[in-house]
Amino acid sequence: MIQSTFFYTTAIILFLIGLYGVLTKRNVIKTIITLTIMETAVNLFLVTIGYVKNGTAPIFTSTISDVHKFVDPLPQALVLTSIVIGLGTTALMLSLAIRLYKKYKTLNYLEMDGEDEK
Amino acid sequence: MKNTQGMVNAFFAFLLVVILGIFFFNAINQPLGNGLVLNKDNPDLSKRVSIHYILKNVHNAEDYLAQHKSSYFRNRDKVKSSNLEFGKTKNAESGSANEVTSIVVNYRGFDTLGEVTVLFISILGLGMLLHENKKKYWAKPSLIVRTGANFLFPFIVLFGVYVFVHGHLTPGGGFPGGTIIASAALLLILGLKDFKNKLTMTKIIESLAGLTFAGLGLVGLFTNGSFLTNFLPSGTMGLLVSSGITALIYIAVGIKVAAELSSGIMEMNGGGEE
Amino acid sequence: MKSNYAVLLIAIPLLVAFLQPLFSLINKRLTKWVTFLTIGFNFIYSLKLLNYVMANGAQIAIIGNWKPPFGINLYLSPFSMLFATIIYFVALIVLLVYLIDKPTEVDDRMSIATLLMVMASGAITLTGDIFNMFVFVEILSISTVILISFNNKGISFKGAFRYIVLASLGSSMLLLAIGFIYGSLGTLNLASIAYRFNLLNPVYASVIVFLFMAGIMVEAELFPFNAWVPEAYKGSKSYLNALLSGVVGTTGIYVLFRMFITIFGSGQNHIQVIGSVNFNAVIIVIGVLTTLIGEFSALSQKDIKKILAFSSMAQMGIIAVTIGVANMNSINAGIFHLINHAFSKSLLFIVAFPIINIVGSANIDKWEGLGRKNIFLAIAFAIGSFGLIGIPFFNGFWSKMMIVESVVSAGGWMYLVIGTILLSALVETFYFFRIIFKLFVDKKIESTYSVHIFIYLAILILSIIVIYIGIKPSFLATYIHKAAIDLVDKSHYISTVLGVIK
Amino acid sequence: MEIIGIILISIGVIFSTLGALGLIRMPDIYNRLQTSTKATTLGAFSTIIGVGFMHPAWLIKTILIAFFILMTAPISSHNLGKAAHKAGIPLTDKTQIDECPQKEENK
Repeated sequence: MIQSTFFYTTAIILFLIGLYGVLTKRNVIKTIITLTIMETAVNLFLVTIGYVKNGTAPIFTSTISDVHKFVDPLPQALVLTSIVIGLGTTALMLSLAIRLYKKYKTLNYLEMDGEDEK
Repeated sequence: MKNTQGMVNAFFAFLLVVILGIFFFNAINQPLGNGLVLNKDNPDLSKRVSIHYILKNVHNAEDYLAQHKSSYFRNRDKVKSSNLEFGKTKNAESGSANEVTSIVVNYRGFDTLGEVTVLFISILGLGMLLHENKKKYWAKPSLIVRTGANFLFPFIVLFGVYVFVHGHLTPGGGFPGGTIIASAALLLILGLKDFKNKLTMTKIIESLAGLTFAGLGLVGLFTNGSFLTNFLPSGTMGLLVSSGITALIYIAVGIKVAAELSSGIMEMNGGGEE
Repeated sequence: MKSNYAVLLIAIPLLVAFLQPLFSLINKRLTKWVTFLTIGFNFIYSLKLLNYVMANGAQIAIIGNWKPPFGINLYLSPFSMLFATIIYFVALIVLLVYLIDKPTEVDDRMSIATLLMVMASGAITLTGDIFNMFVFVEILSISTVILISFNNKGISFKGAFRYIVLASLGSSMLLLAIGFIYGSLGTLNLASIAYRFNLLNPVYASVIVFLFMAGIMVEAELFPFNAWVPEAYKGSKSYLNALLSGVVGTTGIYVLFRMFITIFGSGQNHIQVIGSVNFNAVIIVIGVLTTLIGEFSALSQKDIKKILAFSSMAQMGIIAVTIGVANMNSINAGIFHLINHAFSKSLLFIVAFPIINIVGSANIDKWEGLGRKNIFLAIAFAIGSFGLIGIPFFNGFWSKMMIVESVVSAGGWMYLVIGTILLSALVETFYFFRIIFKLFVDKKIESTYSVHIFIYLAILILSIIVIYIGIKPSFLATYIHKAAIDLVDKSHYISTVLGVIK
Repeated sequence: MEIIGIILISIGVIFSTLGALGLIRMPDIYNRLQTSTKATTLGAFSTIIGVGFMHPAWLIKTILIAFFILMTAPISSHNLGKAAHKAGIPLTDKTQIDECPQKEENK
């Protein structure tokens, strides 16, 4: 049986993988990917906080109205917000990557130099 | 030499990550004491604010708290029974059958205003960064794509509208619905032979939708004395016309997200208009 | 009920920002003016609210008619309103310069970003809900990225990219901290977190505090997370750097103050951050490291923007030390120094803008002889740097004195910290006087750039404030004293927010 | 009804499996596209219809879903193939004839 401890562990391991990637990778696109991994990990963590074993989605329908089986809806609302925020940040990061590539013709962060020092 | 430095970096990063991992796992497996527990499979919702969102009895809980200040949101006797019934209960606070929508738009509607702003500003930044980009990336579509796009476009828009209009009843809502409509816009760009960017139109629609959201909030402020108050009757839970401004706000959010994401796509498709 | 209208400080800028695309269809320059007027409204309204809360004590504004801890509320207190007012004021002055800067093609987008950035900073200081704070931190960081990349140079994009990577790293950590908090305490309201925080297991609590601190340190320009500072400041326009330092940095430090002392700390006179780690010591060490790195990096720079950037990093470090020392005097001093820094640093950045245009370079070696060309700018630069260094009878003097005094009273190993602060003042004196001496060298500069009256106006206002605080520090003392009391009084915070249910 | 449903679902499962197998076995992107499209169209199509037969109340909805799968999946794989061809991704060595000229006019 899958326990929520399993989800917590997965979330934290994913978070740490993302952190390791951010610390070591110097490629713009790879950095963006690792940051996305971190975001996903945090979302997983948040959803797990509201997890109820054998629970149902927190929506009343004509057949379901047992509130005791509902999973916690608040973390889901938080995740909804954080997904949208993550989308915005990723879009912005990718457009910055496009501009950086056009300017320096490389995606390696360390090789970007030669800026006019005005 | 450079390689060695990379190795050293990787080693220190690994060390840091391992230390942090031990730190986190240790914290998660700690007994927290005083009845506070990180959720293990079955959270005690009576210790969280969300139980009152689920039961839609926040105002009762506020009264309860006023009497028992030391024990907040442990409204146990109310937790046991729920008299909410789909299609029958009238005027239950936020009144929407979808609890997540209740929270996103009604109980914590201010966050959603901020969230819409985040999307707004990031699309704005995308447009600013790709401003000089006048190149059209997509090739001209073939006959099959064109026919398919023409056929599917109305269905996709219909589905998107359905998703955000029923946001207070079914899964989904403004954000997914808006995204579906934006995908229809993408299909048009891919499928039409001479698609013209309609950035001005999307800008106007977006502004008006944003105005609706913030304006509904301000109406609540000036009539009921607090921002984003539900000033309409919330109706019978489970009907299409119910839950007061929650439904209206989700429609506005849907239109706004659709316009925003479409303008983002058009911005990438060569920016300015001809 | 009247206090509920404080939400207009956030709602009106948002409404205007959503309408800005329509204004830009009429005329792109119109958007600048609309932004200016909106921030002006915010400033006047927040000044009014500041006086109101000074007279009547802290208030809360309820949103959506849901009382805390269920709904989101704004907390209006002397401390939060004071900083909201200062943020709006600095932004207003900077916008005065932005109005007359030469028009570009992306001005409409830029004005929206500026408006939203200032709105978000104000909202962060006002909000009483941790997730709401997270959302506004995100708005702040995304609009800051737009602000940095506005200059459209390679280095701007590099700085912006570095900033957004660190900011999204920070925001992931912030969100993880929020997850830990909600998972155990079951609430997102700050007062309710403060009420229950010391029930937590110390190990668990220290993870929360660690993640939260790491998340907000990007905005506060503190040591491991401030790699974005030099490139972002170099890449951005000079007067916009005043926003980076005076608004973003101030907001970051504000959040640290509020969270570490009121929410996570354990109240009343002796404030300590709880948890298994002594976070007071941690933050002092971080502050000292930031100061040393900032000052010594500034010493070796030739570019004025980078010098000022590193100097602002160093000042943030000094203020962080006062959070760690955490006695009543040091909090007073920290708040005072944060205000002084916002004014002096904005003045310096704004003065640097016309000087760079006159001289044609940001390199301080080419600034020789500016005093002959334009004595007003040279004097204003001198005033700003005297204020920052802490020459007697300028504003920084009093706050630095107070900081040293408070650290001395803490005793123990804090003498090392005093040494750092004094050393940093010495280094600062050295590199600022190097620039000032250059300004008054007798040399002729050829330039046709004429300084607009609005720039003179902005410089004049800020210089007068810097001198006035220096001559009469008691002018701010009542505000700061009340703000510090508000910051320290945890039980008052809790009872104001949660006791509203009567 | 149930038996029809089970038969349809089995067909769907077989096609999906074959599609997945083809994705690994096929030599170049065009062949892979062709197998995977079969998996998504016929595989998903018959599974969905089978489910509809097993729960007759859902039949209309499942037919609608199947209809849209049938409408979209071939078009998207067609476009993917065209894009790959335009981007100049090479065909496998065993190709006999390339009927799509490199520079074609889109009419």
